Amino acid sequence: MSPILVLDDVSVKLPAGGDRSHAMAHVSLSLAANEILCVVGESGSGKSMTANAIMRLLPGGVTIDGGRILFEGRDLCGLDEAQMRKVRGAGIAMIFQEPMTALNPLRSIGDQIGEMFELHSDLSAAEIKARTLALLEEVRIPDPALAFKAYPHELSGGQRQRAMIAMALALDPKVLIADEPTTALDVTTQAQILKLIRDLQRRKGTAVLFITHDFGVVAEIADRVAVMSKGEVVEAGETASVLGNPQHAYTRQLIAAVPPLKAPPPRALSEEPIMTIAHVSKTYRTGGFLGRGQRVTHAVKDVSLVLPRGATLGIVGESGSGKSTLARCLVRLIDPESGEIRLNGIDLASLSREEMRSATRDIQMVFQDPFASLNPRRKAGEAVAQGLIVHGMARPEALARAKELFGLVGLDPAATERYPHEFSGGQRQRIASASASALPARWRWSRRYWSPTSRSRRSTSPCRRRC
Amino acid sequence: MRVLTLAGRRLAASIPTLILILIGVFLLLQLAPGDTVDAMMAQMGGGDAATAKQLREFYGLDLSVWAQLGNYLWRLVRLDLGFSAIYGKPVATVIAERLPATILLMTASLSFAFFFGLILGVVAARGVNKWPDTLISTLGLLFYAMPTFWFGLMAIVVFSIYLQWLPAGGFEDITVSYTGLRRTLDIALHLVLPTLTLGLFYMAIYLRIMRGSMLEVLNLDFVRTARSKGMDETRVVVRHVLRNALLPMVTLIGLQAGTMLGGSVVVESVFSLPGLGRLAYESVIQRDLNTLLGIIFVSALLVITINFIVDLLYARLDPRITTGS
Amino acid sequence: MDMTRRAALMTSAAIASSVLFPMRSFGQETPRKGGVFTVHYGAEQRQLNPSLQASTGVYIIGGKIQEQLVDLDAKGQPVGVLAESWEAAPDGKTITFKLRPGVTWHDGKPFTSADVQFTAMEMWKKILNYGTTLQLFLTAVDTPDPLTAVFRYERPMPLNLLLRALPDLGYVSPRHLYEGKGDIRQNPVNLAPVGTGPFKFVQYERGQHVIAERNPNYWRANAPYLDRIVWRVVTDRAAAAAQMEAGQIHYSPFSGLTISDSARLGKDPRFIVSTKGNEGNARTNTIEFNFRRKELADIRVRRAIAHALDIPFFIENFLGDFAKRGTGPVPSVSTDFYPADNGPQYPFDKKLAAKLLDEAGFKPGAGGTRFSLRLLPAPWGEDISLFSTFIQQSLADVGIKIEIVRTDGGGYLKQVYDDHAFDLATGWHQYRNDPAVSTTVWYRSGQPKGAPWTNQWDWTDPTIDKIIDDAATEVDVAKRKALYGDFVRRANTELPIWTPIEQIFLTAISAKARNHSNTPRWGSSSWHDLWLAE
Amino acid sequence: MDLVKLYFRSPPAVIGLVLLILVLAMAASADILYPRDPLALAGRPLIWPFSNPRFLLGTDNSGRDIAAQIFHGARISLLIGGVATVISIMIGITVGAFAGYYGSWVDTALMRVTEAFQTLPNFLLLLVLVAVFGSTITTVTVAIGIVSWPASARLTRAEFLSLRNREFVQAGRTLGLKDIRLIFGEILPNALPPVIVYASVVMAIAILLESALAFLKLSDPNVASWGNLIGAGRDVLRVQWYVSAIPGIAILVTVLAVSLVGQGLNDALNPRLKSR
Repeated sequence: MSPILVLDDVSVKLPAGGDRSHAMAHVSLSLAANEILCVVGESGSGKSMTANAIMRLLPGGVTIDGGRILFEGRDLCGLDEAQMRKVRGAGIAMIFQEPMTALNPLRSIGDQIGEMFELHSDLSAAEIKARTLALLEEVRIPDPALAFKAYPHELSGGQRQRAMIAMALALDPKVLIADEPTTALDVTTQAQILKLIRDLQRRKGTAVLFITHDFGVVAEIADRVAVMSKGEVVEAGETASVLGNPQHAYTRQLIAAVPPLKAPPPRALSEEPIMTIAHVSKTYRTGGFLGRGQRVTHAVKDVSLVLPRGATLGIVGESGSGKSTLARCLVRLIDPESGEIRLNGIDLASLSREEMRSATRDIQMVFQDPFASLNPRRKAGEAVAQGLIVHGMARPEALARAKELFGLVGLDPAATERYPHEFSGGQRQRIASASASALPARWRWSRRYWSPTSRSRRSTSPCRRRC
Repeated sequence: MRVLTLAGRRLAASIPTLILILIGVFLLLQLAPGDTVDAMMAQMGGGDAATAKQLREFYGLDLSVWAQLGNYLWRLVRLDLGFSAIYGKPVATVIAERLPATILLMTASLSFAFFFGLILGVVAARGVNKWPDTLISTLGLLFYAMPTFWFGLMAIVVFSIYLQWLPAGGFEDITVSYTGLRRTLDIALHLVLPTLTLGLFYMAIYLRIMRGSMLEVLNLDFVRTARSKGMDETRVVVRHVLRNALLPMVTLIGLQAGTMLGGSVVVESVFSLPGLGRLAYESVIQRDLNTLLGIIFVSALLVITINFIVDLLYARLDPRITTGS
Repeated sequence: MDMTRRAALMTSAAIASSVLFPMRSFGQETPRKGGVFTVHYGAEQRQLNPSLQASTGVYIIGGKIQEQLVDLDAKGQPVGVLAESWEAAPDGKTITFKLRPGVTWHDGKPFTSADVQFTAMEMWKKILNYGTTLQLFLTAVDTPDPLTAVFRYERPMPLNLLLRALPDLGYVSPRHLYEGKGDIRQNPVNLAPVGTGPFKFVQYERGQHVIAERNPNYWRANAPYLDRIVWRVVTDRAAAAAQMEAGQIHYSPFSGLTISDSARLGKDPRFIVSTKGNEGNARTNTIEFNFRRKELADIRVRRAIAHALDIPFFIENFLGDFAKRGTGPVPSVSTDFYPADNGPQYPFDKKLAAKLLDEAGFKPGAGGTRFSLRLLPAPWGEDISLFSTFIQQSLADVGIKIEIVRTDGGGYLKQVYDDHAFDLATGWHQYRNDPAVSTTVWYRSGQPKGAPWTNQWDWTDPTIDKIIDDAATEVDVAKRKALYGDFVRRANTELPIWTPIEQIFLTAISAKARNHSNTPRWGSSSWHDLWLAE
Repeated sequence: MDLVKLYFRSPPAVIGLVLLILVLAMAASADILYPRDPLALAGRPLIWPFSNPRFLLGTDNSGRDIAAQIFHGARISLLIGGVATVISIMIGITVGAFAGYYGSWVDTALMRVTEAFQTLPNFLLLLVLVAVFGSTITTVTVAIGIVSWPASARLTRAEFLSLRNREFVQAGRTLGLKDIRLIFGEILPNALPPVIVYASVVMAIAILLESALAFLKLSDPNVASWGNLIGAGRDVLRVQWYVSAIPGIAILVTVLAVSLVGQGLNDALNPRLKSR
């Protein structure tokens, strides 16, 4: 089959002052009909810029300065704005990463999908409504009639992504560009959306350019794959061959970073429990007026767990499963209604605010989002020393201890003077754990600290080895 | 209708605010030197101690502060705003006489400011950093920085004396009695300059808010989706951006209703308009507590109603409110 | 436009020189009937009935609707209005007025002596400011017949004092609309006055305008000429001047415009700006000393302060030629009582002022300041605020630091005349044709606390008290005038108050007006002969 | 710091800064250029500008040198604007912080008070405060401060509402920091930038309010503020219009400068908006 979309030696120049001169350097890709090409790479590798370049929706100051983008033989770079608009939506359609914000909150789903027909066809309103309902049916949204009238905020993330797909496929475009459509979804919904895209692609024979950073997705959906790094295509080919024996060192490094799903070798655990959680439960009551019409959600229902000394207990669950609420209950950020949290003999749940404050020496928390867990206005060293200062250590001594800890977590001790925004995501995670481990805590609770930025950083985090 | 309960709850919540204001101002004005009888004698140019004592008893000023406050609140509960010392008439009638001028002035200035603020804001946002943006923004800043009374007086000098296009002041021309349309036209003519004077300051604010809000919305994801659907820029703005950008503008109306009445004190005195603003200023000078509190009560109701309407408008614009996110 | 202020004011002064004003020969112009006369109404009053409130703000409207027993003619002598003739008993305790027949109220009821009796006993004696003191010793008003009213006094009432006071304090109200209708002050007729005058009340739109129309059955033959008078409420002076120039207002009374606007309109042929017609409303700018401050209790300090002010410079450069040098509590326009010798005057002499202050023991301390005083200017009148700044500037040169404390109307009266919380105060003393009416109370001791414009300076002078009391009941005209001469000289020697500037109200009126400013209190009179040329 | 670089990229911000420095220079050099008391009687009243070498900008209707009053007035108006802004921002931050951080009944109570101040026309409250406490410079400044805090309170509350559940605040809580330290140590530094930018708006309004008060002859007469000069000029507006015009322009330039600087800071702080 002749390729329907060809990128021939395309380069995209960034405005002056960026961290590198070109977002894309001499990129050549080809996409045939009825085929899914995955473009994979870390953030900043230029994969999203490729999508924007094809659609000619580059942000201000960014320009294509070389190469051709052929769609059905026509070079899109040469088209004027009016001609390009005809291609967008009808010829090449696009779906985006954040379903939450990708739809106009003030207009109904049916209205926004219908707009595709208003733009590119002269169907009557009734016909448009029928076609939209059919599309919603096709993407298997529960109760299409209700979804038609609903507003974006009334649908779940998955349903909204389905609506986006329906919108994209409204005019049976030749090419569908999917820019990390499943990254922000939780695992089960992610699988459903991938399956949906796979089925629709087979049935309609659309060519799909799928952009992701997750090799799991590549393995599941891609026919061919192209690996990008710093704006260049380092390797491309059949999925099996690229995953089987990656040629380029960078590809090998990326594949190695995917954590295997098998359990680590069992270690001898001590019998004596450091912490026991018995029948903890927490319910949220929101809204309602004088008890009427309240919405009650049982976030944590009668949870009992035991944590042996020196062991790591992993708690897995989807968002909304109550795992964060349980964590916050343990450090008394939230007060549970019932249940005991016994930490070497003391029931934390019954402590007063003052007593809890001194008990914080024995229990610490590291948070999920490295960007948000450090106060941007406070030097990194101070953030680590804070816990010590609060518990009575003199400031200079605390700062010295902080320098020591920086060395321990593999950071340059002099970095204590720098501000959080000068560190990468991974480094910040180390600072957070250093701050948590500053106090001689016997037990550390670290909630799923797998960061969305890049999978390769995660495996080297020190915390896994020591606690 | 969920939005009615929401707006209704807000209305109920504003009752304690209103009581808080009234009691606060009542006690505050007790501390002012001199009372309404002193002010009356100042205006009369004379008066002996005996008449002063008589008048004080008549106006109930000889009671203790708390007794006076108690009387006032007890009457307020029965919606009786009391008696105006300046005009010897019930406060309600005095305010009713002055209300039309103020409402006309405020609605005219508010709609002028909102309408032109919106249009200029959109034009500035579309041509950001190009000459229309800088021109409009600087013009906006100029009107924002200019003291309103100064602009008013200069406008009189230019438009009514030098060019003789517009009347120099007053609410309508009473030397000759018009009726019906002719009278409304005459009043409109009298309100042109005051509306401009009061409106331009607020137009500058709406202009800046609209420009900022447009720029903010243009950066959101769903605008990128809209463009990827093959829409031209105008349709993107009209069908998607404008409605979202209007939300902060609508809330602003609610917030500014109060300050606008404050602004009208100066404008009404420059253009000798018989409005609540000037009446409030006179009642402070004349220490006429009943009238002042009556005006505050009415202007608070005005502001609350405007906020009530703004809530309804906001709910119509943003479905997230009614369906309860 | 390089006209210096002084030159500008000089030319307007030529027009405004009150005495030599060549009245245009109106003889041969036949009065035009009809037309609407619009008046600038600056400060809204609480009510409009002149028998309840004696102030220019009420006369400007009420004076056209209600009439008084006696008014002043062109030469300032009393002339009968509702009273045709009058005579006083030799002992001065009985004064009989013969009333004008055939006069009716606007609602058609006849005007009789019963109205005069009710108004005198219930309004002048009990409510009217200054009327209460004037009629203090009035015991009864007998009405032997509908056209005769006999005033009976406990102590002698000098006829010329009463005749001088009645133009201001002699307005008559309709008895049938007030008697038995509850508290006179709250009677709605006060806001829709009914009188016998040339114009009938039509409408009062609060904050906007008052309208009165021709009284068809007015007792003077074929009068008034005007169809309608409209008073427009304009509180901002600059806006009022603008409306006059835009032709929306014909007449601005009682110095309603700013000094510079008055000077400018004076040079405009469309307008006449003069003090003519206001001789009945003379006033003096005052500086009141609070004797509770030990510095001011010392006569040398008070005299030093007087010498430190260059009054001619201030009048010439700040007030224009509408004001002149004041010589004492009785202004020069009061031909009946102005004494030939006014006693000590205090010409500008900075060195003498400094010497007096040194003598009094107040040497200049650090930074040249001897002591500091709080000056409270009255909040009405542009001239008062200019004068207070001038006082601050001039006294700073002799080492007295002045802090000006700005208040509003009510606050001023309370702090000066009730709380006595002032060191210096400056405002207006209104002279009402006779010293006994509103002038001597500034000096007579024993005034009740809180009574405005009376002696609250904590200063008692038995000599001046005696002179004042004698003059008040002296029936002989010549003796009374001599007594007031002593009063003026004593006042200027002791200087509890200094009256350095004498001013008359200023009138700005359209040149199309005829028969205007033809009596000493024209602004307040009934305008029965006023008309507008084309 | 890239903030400075970003700030200087926009021409209006630079113009604003230049104007502001000019006004500050005027305020600073007032004593050197015009040592005499600006309120002193300098010459005959109402001399036209540029007509008399001794008085560059002429004299007002009290015979005072207008140029001296403009220079000394710069100091007073900036002082009034500045102090009133500090007062209103202080009150605004405290109210906004506690309302935003604690929420529940504390928030409702404080918001009722804020609403009360916002429902009541602020110029009216200003009139009452001046009528009650007299019109010395201190009462006028404090009154303007008291009247204009609600807006900054709302702004601070909004910032606190979004920041209080941020993870670095929860991290602070788990480390045992007391509420007060969390509010002022952790959250406030992050909430300040938009409030500081808003301070320029408050200052502009404060200067305009003072001039409106002076227009109604309610400002402090012992002080050479621009507002007083406009108030005095009002009586001679039709002929000697320059007495009001000159201070009017001075106020215009200062408020323009303050607003441009505020806008420049705002754009520099969230560059995304500007570079779109």
